[in-house]
Amino acid sequence: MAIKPIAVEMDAISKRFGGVHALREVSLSVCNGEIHALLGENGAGKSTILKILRGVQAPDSGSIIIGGEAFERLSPQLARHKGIGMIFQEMSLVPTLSVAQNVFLASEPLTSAGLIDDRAMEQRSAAIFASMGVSVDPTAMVANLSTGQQQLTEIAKALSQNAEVLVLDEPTSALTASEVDILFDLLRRLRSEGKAIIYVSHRMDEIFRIADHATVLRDGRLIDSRPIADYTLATLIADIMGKETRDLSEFTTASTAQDGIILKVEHLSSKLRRGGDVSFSLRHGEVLGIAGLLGAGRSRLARMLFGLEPIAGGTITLRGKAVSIASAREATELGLALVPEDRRRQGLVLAHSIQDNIELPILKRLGSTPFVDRMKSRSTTDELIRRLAIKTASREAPANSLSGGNQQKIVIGKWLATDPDILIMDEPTAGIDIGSKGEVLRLVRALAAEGKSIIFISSELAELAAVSDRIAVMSGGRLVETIDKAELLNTTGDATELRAEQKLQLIVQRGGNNV
Amino acid sequence: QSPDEALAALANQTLSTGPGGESPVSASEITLTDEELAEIKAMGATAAIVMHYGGDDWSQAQINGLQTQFEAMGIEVIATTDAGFNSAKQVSDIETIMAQNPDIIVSIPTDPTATAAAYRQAAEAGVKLVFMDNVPAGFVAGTDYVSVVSADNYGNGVASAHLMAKALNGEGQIGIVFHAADFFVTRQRYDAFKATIEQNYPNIEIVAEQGIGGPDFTGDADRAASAMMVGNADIDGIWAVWDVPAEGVIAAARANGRDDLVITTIDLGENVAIEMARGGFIKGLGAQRPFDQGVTEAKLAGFGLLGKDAPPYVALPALPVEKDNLLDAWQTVYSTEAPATIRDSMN
Amino acid sequence: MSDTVAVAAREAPLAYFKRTWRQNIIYIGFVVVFAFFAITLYDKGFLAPNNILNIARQTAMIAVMAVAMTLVLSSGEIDLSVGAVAGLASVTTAMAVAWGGLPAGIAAGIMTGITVGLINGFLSTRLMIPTFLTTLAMMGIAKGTAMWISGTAAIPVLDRTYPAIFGGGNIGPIPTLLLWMLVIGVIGHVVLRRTKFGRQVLAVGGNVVAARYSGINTSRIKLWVIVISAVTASIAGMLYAGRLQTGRFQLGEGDELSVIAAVVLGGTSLFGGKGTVVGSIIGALMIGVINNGLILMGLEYSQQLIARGGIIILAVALSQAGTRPA
Amino acid sequence: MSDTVAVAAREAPLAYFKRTWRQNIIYIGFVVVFAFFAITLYDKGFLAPNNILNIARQTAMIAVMAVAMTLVLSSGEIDLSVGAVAGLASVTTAMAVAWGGLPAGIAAGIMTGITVGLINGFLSTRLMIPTFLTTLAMMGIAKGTAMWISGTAAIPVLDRTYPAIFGGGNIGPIPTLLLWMLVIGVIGHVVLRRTKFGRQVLAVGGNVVAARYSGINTSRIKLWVIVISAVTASIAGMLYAGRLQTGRFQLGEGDELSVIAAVVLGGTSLFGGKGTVVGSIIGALMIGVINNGLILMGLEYSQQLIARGGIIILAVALSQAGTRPA
Ligand SMILES: Nc1ncnc2c1ncn2[C@@H]1O[C@H](COP(=O)(O)OP(=O)(O)OP(=O)(O)O)[C@@H](O)[C@H]1O
Ligand SMILES: Nc1ncnc2c1ncn2[C@@H]1O[C@H](COP(=O)(O)OP(=O)(O)OP(=O)(O)O)[C@@H](O)[C@H]1O
Ligand SMILES: [Mg+2]
Ligand SMILES: [Mg+2]
Repeated sequence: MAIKPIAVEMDAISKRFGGVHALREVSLSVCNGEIHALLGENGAGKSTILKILRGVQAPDSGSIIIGGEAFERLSPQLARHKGIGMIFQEMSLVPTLSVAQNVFLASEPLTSAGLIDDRAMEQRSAAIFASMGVSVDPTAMVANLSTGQQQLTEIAKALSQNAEVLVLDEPTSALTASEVDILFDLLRRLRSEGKAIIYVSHRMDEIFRIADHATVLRDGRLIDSRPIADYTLATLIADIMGKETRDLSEFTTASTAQDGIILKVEHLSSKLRRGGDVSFSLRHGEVLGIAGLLGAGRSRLARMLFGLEPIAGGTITLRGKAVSIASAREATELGLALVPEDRRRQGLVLAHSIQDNIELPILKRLGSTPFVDRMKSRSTTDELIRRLAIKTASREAPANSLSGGNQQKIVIGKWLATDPDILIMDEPTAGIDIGSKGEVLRLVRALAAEGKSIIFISSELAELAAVSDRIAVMSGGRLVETIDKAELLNTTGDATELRAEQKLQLIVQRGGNNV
Repeated sequence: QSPDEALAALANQTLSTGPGGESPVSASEITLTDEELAEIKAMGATAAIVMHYGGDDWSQAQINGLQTQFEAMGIEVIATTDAGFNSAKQVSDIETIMAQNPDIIVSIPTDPTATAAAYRQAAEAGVKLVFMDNVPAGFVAGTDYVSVVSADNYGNGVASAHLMAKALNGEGQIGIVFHAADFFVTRQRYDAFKATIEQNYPNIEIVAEQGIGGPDFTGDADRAASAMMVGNADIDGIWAVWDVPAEGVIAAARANGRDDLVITTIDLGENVAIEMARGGFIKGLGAQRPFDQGVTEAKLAGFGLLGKDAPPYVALPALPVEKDNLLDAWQTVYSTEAPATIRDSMN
Repeated sequence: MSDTVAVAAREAPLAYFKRTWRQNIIYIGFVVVFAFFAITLYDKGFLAPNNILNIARQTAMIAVMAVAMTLVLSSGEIDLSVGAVAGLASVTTAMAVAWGGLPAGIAAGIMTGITVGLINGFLSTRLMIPTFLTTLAMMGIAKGTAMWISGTAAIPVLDRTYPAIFGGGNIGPIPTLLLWMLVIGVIGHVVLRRTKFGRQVLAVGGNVVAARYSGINTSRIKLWVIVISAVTASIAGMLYAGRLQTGRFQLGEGDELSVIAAVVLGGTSLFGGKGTVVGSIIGALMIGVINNGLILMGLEYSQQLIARGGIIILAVALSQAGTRPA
Repeated sequence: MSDTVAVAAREAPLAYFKRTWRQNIIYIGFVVVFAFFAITLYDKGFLAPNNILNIARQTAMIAVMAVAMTLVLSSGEIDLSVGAVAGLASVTTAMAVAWGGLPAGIAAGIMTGITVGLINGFLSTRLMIPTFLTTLAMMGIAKGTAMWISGTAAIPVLDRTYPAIFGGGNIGPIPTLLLWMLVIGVIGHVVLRRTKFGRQVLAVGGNVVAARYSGINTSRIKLWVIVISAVTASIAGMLYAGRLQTGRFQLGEGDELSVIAAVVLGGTSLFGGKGTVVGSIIGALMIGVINNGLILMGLEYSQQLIARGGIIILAVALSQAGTRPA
């Protein structure tokens, strides 16, 4: 294809955080009219270099060339002025403002009187969401949005600025296939308009669907940068991980489900959302996957089971006894654990160290005295850091100094440490790299093998299909259908995950439609 | 002239002069005949008490005196306010009270200038004003207000000075803890004490002075006095501008193990009285007669109601108090017997 | 903080009603308190036009400062120096009037605010000292300066026009203080709700990182907010000076608490990101009404204190329930 | 807030030093201030053992309350009623001593704290009223009650042992006040740093939602913290009563600001999640040293106010830079 003009070029960028070399002489150049994938394991330096491009962090050395103009560093204002728009990995919305107000933050439409025109703002953001084919209430306060809705808001925000260079740092980690499709259509359109797009994701299938070019970082070093066509899934993963790693497609599992039913849920519905109706039963050693469109009520179900959302009706029977779970504390005492969906809001005390975060749910077990058994806590922490390959120098590092994926690993580790009978995981693999993802899924299966039961909520159907014994499909707060893994695999002759995945997709969509 | 003679002289003379330089009339001359009383009772008048600050025994005794006498005169007290030394609040209080248009306001201005306008309004609305100790700027006795009753703060300052000198046998080093705000009453005491020491007692040297701002006057005085004792190892006495700070000075003396320190002050609070009774740090103090003062003010308000012309400036002489006359003094000041706490401490 | 607000997106109408009802109950609370006094104190002249105007007069300075404080809290900062600054401004303006008449007085008052504001702002945005500490220190510095230059004495304002403009006089039946309160209130409301600046203030207070990422110059915004607060405080000081025809260091002493109370009472979050100027003014008026009513009731000062606390809690118990951050 | 804390995982020793140096500079700041006075006031007896003990005595109550306030702020709450509660406790304890001797006195003092604490806690955790408002209202209620039951008079403490235990006497050369300060300080430090309760307090303050999701009973934790604060305040009140051999409603008036100042000065965040008891005590001592030094210098009251503000800013300018929750 013809040589496209270069939109931005980053040359030999280095960045250190204290002792951590986040970036070592990394160069990156992105052309107009191309979708450029930036790949790498957790903590590779992706977000850092992109933040530098967006001007919110300053490089220690190196230069940034935009439209032939070279800069030592950019400021957020300058970068914006130069037409760089970005969706940050960590939700960067103002929770106390409305969706519309966030979409147009710092570029509000004004009335003739020079005052902010909130109505115009709401109409225009409504229009944007309509053009994206998603439903988000522009007047809703962001603090009240689900993670997915927040991500859609971020996307709308970035689009509203119609940037020349659009940076998307893991925009889909909380989105389901259908929103991803919508997003991809938008991106293709922008590409055809000659915009330059930088795209970060740990979902390999997405990369091959959308990207033209791929640049791979590892440990803050530039590993390689080539057209996507030069890569196969295997070689790409090898580049990212620095070693041969099996990807999900080889991830076959035999069901470890036993007969004994540990949890039975009947006609469960939430006080905060009418018309819910969830019934299912969970057996020892079973992994129950939960699929659904955005807003299907999956996280809500998780919260209800974990005593975080008031229940309007229905019964929960645990180990044969009917229970009412009024708080997370009661839930934990009953042997439940919830890896929540939103790591920053619900999962972590960001300013506190990894160890402090991991301690929280297990304080009771850290010694019988009122005092915290630091030794025990340390060993637990180190064990988890090792087991989940959390990239950090010390357990004392504050959680918010870690990369997004590594933060997510802390949340998982924090709840693994409680060693629950029933582990509820809400989008546990959001933002963690392909290697660690396999590790997590393997962990889940291992737990199941030990006879633990897992409820696995995920928007990424591939992993869902891979890890689950059964998959429940939710829609509009109701559990509409439960499919056996076996069905998914064996109905057609040769069973490949992709097929299973597609089938699942169809079912989910149908579930969505018959509301 | 020895301290004792000076003190004796004080007992039946008033050193303060009125705002317009009027020479004081003794409170004992303010009386109402039974007819007058009856006449006032018939009026069913209402009164409001507007204080500058309510947080000490003095104000309470003052208010008691007023309430007692007003009751005797069949006058209803419809409001009592406390400005906490804040002129803005006092102005608001006056305005608010005016909504009930009372016939009488008895008050002590936190600040003669700042509050003048508000009092002026009241005066023009026909309210009979009686003041304690001080009058608003530009007010004319007889036309703007009925009269002002002063506790002879100057005299008390003098008394406390002589008492200090007496306790020190006329020589030594002393410190002063004064009120770091331009408030008429406290300023007078300070001036009087200082002047008296400097003029009458050449061998007494004022080695330290420290102002205190409040609101925690006890704590401030404590810090100030402690520093004085540290800074001047052989300081013999400390004067505090009223009894609340004096308690801080006592605490400081105690803490610094200066059992020989002499403290004199003004106002006969219960704590300082106890301390004095015990033969503690407080060797003497100049007492005001807040109860009588209140009674007198109430009577003068009666004068106002009757249109009977009142002396512009009434004063109650200072009352020097030492351990010997403590119990009688208490009787005089509060017109009740001294509480057991004091009596028991006497021996 | 506000991340913790946890409310359903598609919530039931009932739930929605409950929520908003609670947010707005400060107004209801105000009405209730007012009605209560209006009835119990009917014969005591609570409703007398003049008393109503008194309440306005007595509340004006607090309300004026509350408007700016709303911005300050919305931006996630705090200003403890307002009371002392008002006192200082009352002194400087009074001295300047005595020296050079009206214009000098006004200039001096405003300059006081600008100077203090710039110092507070510089210390907080450049040296990164929490505003709690800068403004606390400034509280002492301002009070000390006021005492010092005035020799703790009251400075009379003899000029006739000054009081007429600032807080003294009336225009027709309406006290100028009331006008000041309304004008500044309206300006404040528009600034916070309808201007880019106001929006950025809320953004900074709501999530400073997101604000910076969105290209907002966060420290400039904070600097401005702090300066505005100090200038407004100095205006309040000038109003004190006009009302009392006196400048004195004690004027405004302790107001910072009443002001912040009014603002929080009005429904503004101490943690930033969320503020309502109208609420703040209602909050201030509510405190004013309570003070006024309790005095008219003829309660002793001690009883007034207790009752005020109780009433405030009662009013807020309803108003804040559910809406408070966690 | 915390999004902005940017600390390296594996950082160079230098960087580490720089960071901790800044966090700990309150200590350095304290040393500097102390040294400054030690030199300039050498001849004025600043270093005299007695003066040092005076500073300790005068700071003890603030320091004691600062210990509990550290917990309160760490949990993301605030308590404005401590000063008034101390005053109230000084009155109740003094009255009880007069009535039933030592045991009655102690019981009365502590009960005062527990009652106030439970009220504050209930209003804040059940009715969801922000502690800023509950404790502000309680400030008035406590003061009013103290004035009321004491008739605004001072209640003498004639009992001899009471002062000996509470704040009055010495044990050997050491004032009991100093012991109280140390004991409560050590307990507070251990509770916050080493116990599960302390960890939960910090978690609640750091991110209340995450804390709830982690199975912590957040409102129970807050209730406890609020009660502890009130009880500690009442102990401070008993110390006042012992030291002055008097119960009086003004005791402790205005202390809330000094206490919070000491805590923030010590490096505890007003926004929760981060607290250090030792820092708070140093902060309190620093304020005490400044007050004492400035008086010894013989400055006028007004100049003291100015100087204190200046010194505090100077000390913090270094200490807070970089570490503040922007
Ligand atoms: N504010 C910070 N303070 C200290 N270290 C940081 C900070 N931000 C990033 N780092 C470190 O820089 C490295 C790169 O982080 P970055 O967020 O760029 O990784 P990433 O490639 O985005 O990872 P992920 O895929 O998980 O998002 C990580 O080791 C991280 O710990
Ligand atoms: N702890 C909570 N309590 C009540 N509501 C919450 C809580 N957390 C989030 N919400 C709100 O509930 C609404 C639904 O969000 P949620 O993600 O639970 O929807 P969902 O239907 O479960 O979506 P999904 O099926 O994609 O998980 C959102 O507005 C969200 O902000
Ligand atoms: Mg990242
Ligand atoms: Mg979800």
